[in-house]
Amino acid sequence: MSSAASTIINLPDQSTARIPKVNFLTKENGLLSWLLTGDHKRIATLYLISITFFFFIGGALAGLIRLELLTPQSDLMAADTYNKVFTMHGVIMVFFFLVPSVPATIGNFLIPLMVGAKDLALPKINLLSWYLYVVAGLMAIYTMASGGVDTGWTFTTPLSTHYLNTNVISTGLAIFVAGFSSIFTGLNFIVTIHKMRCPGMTWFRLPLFVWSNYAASILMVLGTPVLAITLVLVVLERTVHIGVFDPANGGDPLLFQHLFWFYSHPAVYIMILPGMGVISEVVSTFSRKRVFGYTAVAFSSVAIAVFGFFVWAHHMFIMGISNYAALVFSLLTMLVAVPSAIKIFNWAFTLYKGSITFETPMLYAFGFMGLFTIGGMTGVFLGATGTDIHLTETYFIVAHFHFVMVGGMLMAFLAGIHFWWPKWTGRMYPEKISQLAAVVTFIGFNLTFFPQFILGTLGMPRRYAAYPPEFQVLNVFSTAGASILGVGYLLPILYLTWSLKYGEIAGDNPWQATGLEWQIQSPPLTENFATIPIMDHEAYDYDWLERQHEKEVASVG
Amino acid sequence: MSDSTTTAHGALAESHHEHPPYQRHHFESVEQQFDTTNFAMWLFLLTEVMFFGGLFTAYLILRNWYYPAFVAGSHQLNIGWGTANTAVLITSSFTMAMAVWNAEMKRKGGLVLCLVLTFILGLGFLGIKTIEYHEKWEKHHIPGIRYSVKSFVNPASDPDIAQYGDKPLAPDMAAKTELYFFLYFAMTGMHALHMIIGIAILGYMIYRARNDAYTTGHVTFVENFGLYWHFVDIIWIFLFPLLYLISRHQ
Amino acid sequence: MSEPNEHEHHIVSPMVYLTIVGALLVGTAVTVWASFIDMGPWNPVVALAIAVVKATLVVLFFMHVKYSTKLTKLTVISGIFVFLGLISMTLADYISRAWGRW
Amino acid sequence: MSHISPVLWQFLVKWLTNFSLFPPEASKIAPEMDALYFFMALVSLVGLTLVILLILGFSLLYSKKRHPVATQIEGSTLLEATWTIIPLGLFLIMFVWGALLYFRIYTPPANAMNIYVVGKQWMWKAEHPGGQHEINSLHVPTGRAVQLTLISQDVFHSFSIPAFRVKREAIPGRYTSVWFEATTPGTYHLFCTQYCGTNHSQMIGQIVVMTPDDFKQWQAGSTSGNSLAQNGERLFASLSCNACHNSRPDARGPNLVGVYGSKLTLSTGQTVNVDDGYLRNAILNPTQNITQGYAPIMPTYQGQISEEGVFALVEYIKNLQSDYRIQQTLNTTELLPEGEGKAAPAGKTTAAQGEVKQ
Repeated sequence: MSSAASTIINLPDQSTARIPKVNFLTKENGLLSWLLTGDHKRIATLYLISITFFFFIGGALAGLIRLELLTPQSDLMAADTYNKVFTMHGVIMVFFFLVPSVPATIGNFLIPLMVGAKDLALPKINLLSWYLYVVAGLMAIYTMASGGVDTGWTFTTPLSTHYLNTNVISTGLAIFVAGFSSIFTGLNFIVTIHKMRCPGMTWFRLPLFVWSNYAASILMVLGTPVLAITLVLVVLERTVHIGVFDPANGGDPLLFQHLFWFYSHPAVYIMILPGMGVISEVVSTFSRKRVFGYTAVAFSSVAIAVFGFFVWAHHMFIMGISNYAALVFSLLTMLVAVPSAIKIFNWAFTLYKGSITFETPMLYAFGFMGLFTIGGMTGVFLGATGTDIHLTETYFIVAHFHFVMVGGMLMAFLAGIHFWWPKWTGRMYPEKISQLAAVVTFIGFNLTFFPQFILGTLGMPRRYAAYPPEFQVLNVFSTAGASILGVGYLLPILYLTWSLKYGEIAGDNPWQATGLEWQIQSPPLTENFATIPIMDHEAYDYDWLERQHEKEVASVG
Repeated sequence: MSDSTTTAHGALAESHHEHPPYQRHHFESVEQQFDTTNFAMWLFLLTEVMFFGGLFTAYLILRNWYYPAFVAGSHQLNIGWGTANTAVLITSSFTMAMAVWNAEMKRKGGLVLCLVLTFILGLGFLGIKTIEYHEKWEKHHIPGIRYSVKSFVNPASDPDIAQYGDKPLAPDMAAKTELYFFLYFAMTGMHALHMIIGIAILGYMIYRARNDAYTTGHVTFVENFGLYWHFVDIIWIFLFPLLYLISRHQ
Repeated sequence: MSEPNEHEHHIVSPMVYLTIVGALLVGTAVTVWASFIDMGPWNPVVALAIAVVKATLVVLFFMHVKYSTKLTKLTVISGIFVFLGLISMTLADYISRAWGRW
Repeated sequence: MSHISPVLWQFLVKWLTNFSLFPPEASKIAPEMDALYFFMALVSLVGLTLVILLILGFSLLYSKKRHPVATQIEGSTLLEATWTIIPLGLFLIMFVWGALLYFRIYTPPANAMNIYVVGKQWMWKAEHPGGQHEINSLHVPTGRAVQLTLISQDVFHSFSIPAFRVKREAIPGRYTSVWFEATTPGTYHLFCTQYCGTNHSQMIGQIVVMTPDDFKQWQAGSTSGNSLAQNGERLFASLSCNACHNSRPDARGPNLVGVYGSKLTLSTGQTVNVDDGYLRNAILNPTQNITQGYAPIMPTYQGQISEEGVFALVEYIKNLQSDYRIQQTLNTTELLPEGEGKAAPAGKTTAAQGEVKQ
């Protein structure tokens, strides 16, 4: 093969290869076998379908936002419609896409495989968590269908409690339910990682994907309930017209901010940490090298989780928290930025003296590293108290978190989906077009969101349906970029669906990766491993993989 | 492996020779199953701690701001009922602990007895709570729905608090008692909700225990439910002094 | 400290439970009694201290943490840590606001 | 700027501003904010370039074609330490620098001119001490420190002037403040940046920076005749505050002369600094703010005075240097008929002066 030098893809002979007859997809048939399944891989599939659905709803809303902002006047839709659109975009993308995206789909699929277990520790709870997600999603759709909500995804009191008459209660309850879905997922992961590891699987032999999901799960389990109670208090306050957040009756709206951000800041790490895990796996596999500084990367995840709890008030620097508190929270914010920098450099140095190939997941991973660097550094702009004053609540912050969430998390999600697609479905996606999609996404993304940094610096406030005309040029760039980005996201859904039937047979280990999940058939058996594996080597041990191959060749010969 | 023709069940049977019927297939051993669910229960309790954490934070801040209103509001609570309820709940925790012990010792009769006692004590707690809530309704102390500051601006009109000799609160401070009662109902209400859920599960457990479900060595469910029940007890241990016992002297 | 074996299930004797429930009831009585004594700013401190002791007894004995694995202990401690983090860091903002400007 | 050559700085900022890529610098703090901003931008750029160079360089050097077999490397403590300590050091510099800036922006100098601003859905109302009243615009002179005391009468708003690089939330129930010193005359954007409901994007206005002379002229041309303190005085009299707060020996309330800026011991034993925020609290939530030695008899004025009225009272109390004025109000109260007092909250009569922007 001429391309052998530039790729590590190693597929079985297509003329003889078959998808294994017995696998988790085919074991049982019928809708009921899916709806009542306890199999983590099937639940992950259910999750994948449902979050994709919500991603495209959220994406459509994003498209509407960008269209409206094409012109300075609010001409495509009225201001209140625009407010509802960006609120629903935020709610859906944050709670129904980003939070469950990597953990509930890829994490759900992989964590038992990676730790060498037959399933997550609590399969029924896992299924329950999907049902909670669906119920919450239906409530969110009901909210949209019955008039929407226009609080912004941050539910600032007293606006949300006393000044709006849209569907705040149903949205609040939807997020409450979605929160429990996420708690149960996180709880399941922690328990599985602690208690279900196969013999020989010590903590420092775990793939880094497991570490980062572990860290994110801690945040889910301990952070989400605070959001839940906060939303309960908001709903109560709306119902009985008195509550602890209402300044007119002696309550304190800043208390709402404290409680809300106590979850919603760690939520950012819930979203990004699992993505970082994906990047570790991908970068290692496509450079044929152990992740540089494994321990440092593992501990940086945990450090992010621990520090991540105590930085929330940096969302409130200009709201009148005490100067002293601002100082402490700003300092802690600077500290939490360091582990992210550590990770970036470790990934970069994983490439050093590797043997690098550039398949689609790796392209997405490169995109992640560049965009996340920008997103992370601009986070420091906002974490420093002084510059925060000028930049917060403008498009700068919008650009910042889209760089982290879309440029970071979504890139990682796509990297992960492409990377594990052959394991999941047993088939390869078309490589060339997917590489094209990765590049299109990268270009579209930068064109969409980079101008927003400049807009923010100029002072354009976020959540404006209409804006002063001098900001139009940059907004046009942004909208143009958004349309390219839209194409970049539509392509994968097309060719991935296509590949379900027509893709090449992937075989067990098309990437020559070392993880336990790659040593079994694709798609895996319902119980994952015919016999529980015994882990006798480090994670990312490519020499071990080499020896395995030699053994196989020897035994066949 | 990809050419494996063994059915899933075949592979399964190979790895588990024999195991008790309550062991779920993906666990290697009963011990692992017990450890796992036990740990999961603890994690769930952590989320509960944080859930109440938000309420406690709100409570502490407002109590510091509106201390006189919180004192006056607290005096409205019946300390007798409150203490009785604390005793009831602690006793129920004890009977629950004994239930776990009975399950471990495989004594079916003792287990059912203890569970029934716990069930009754839990209902007793809720009964007392209902009496207290009803009292609040009668006295117009339901925030937002049925509220009057009469007892606070004119304490002489309220014989229940005569013993404390409260001075009248100024109207602006008296209005803040509504926040106290909001927190009172939010916190005790949330606690009561946990009790109701617990009692429902207890009912199910009594039914199962009578069918020998927990006295054959499989104590996990009883044990984990015990953790939940004790946790609810702990919340009350904090709610009681925080809500009932603010400055009872004077 | 001797670490109990992970798979050895410790069974607490009913006498221990009985002692604990006695202590808890006494604690309840003490806390009610203490609330009627004027101790100035110490009243809430005493009330909370008693509550903490009671809660600790429940956690250690009724919930078997004293006989549990390190993992369970660590779980309890981390929960308390984050709980206190939420409360103390929020309160820190409120308290330091009164210190005025820099 | 002292950090880099002023010529270069001017060139950079002017150039960027001309291309609408950077907001104009119209306040004293703006160049300092920008210095930190560009420092951060520079660090980010260096960092990003480094990451890109590493990725590109390694990709070229160690692609599978050139380097078919990977060399396994465990890691390097030295390198880990390097990329822990250097970012940490840089972040700490940014933290300290940022904090210094933060404290400057949020700590108004003592001699600042105080303008009161009320945010409501969806407009900004400004009250000048001279009695000038504006809606959705703010006139300020150059070369003079201006402090804004902000409050919202409904939801969270945020008062943002990008050209000055300052922003502060106006929140209900509490005063916040921010200050700036304008340097360049002109008209600049005023935005509400905290999402506040349907017409959030219409809650905009303009900041008109004038030379001191022009500003004096504007002041003279826009005043309603009464200063804010005078409005406060009328309100003080009409609400009968003077019935208790006077200097008579049998007065039931504390004397307010010179109380502003003093340290006060409350009946709870707490000591508080009497500032604008305290005065507002004492008017609206008197029971929590009883001066030691006085009975808690003051009624609350919550719901009876508008935020502008409270501003007028605060301004009046601030300026009380002798009790002569209070004595005067006692006389006027006796002359006023009962009902009239209520109808004269400050600001109501002067609304016409505000320059309403569409």
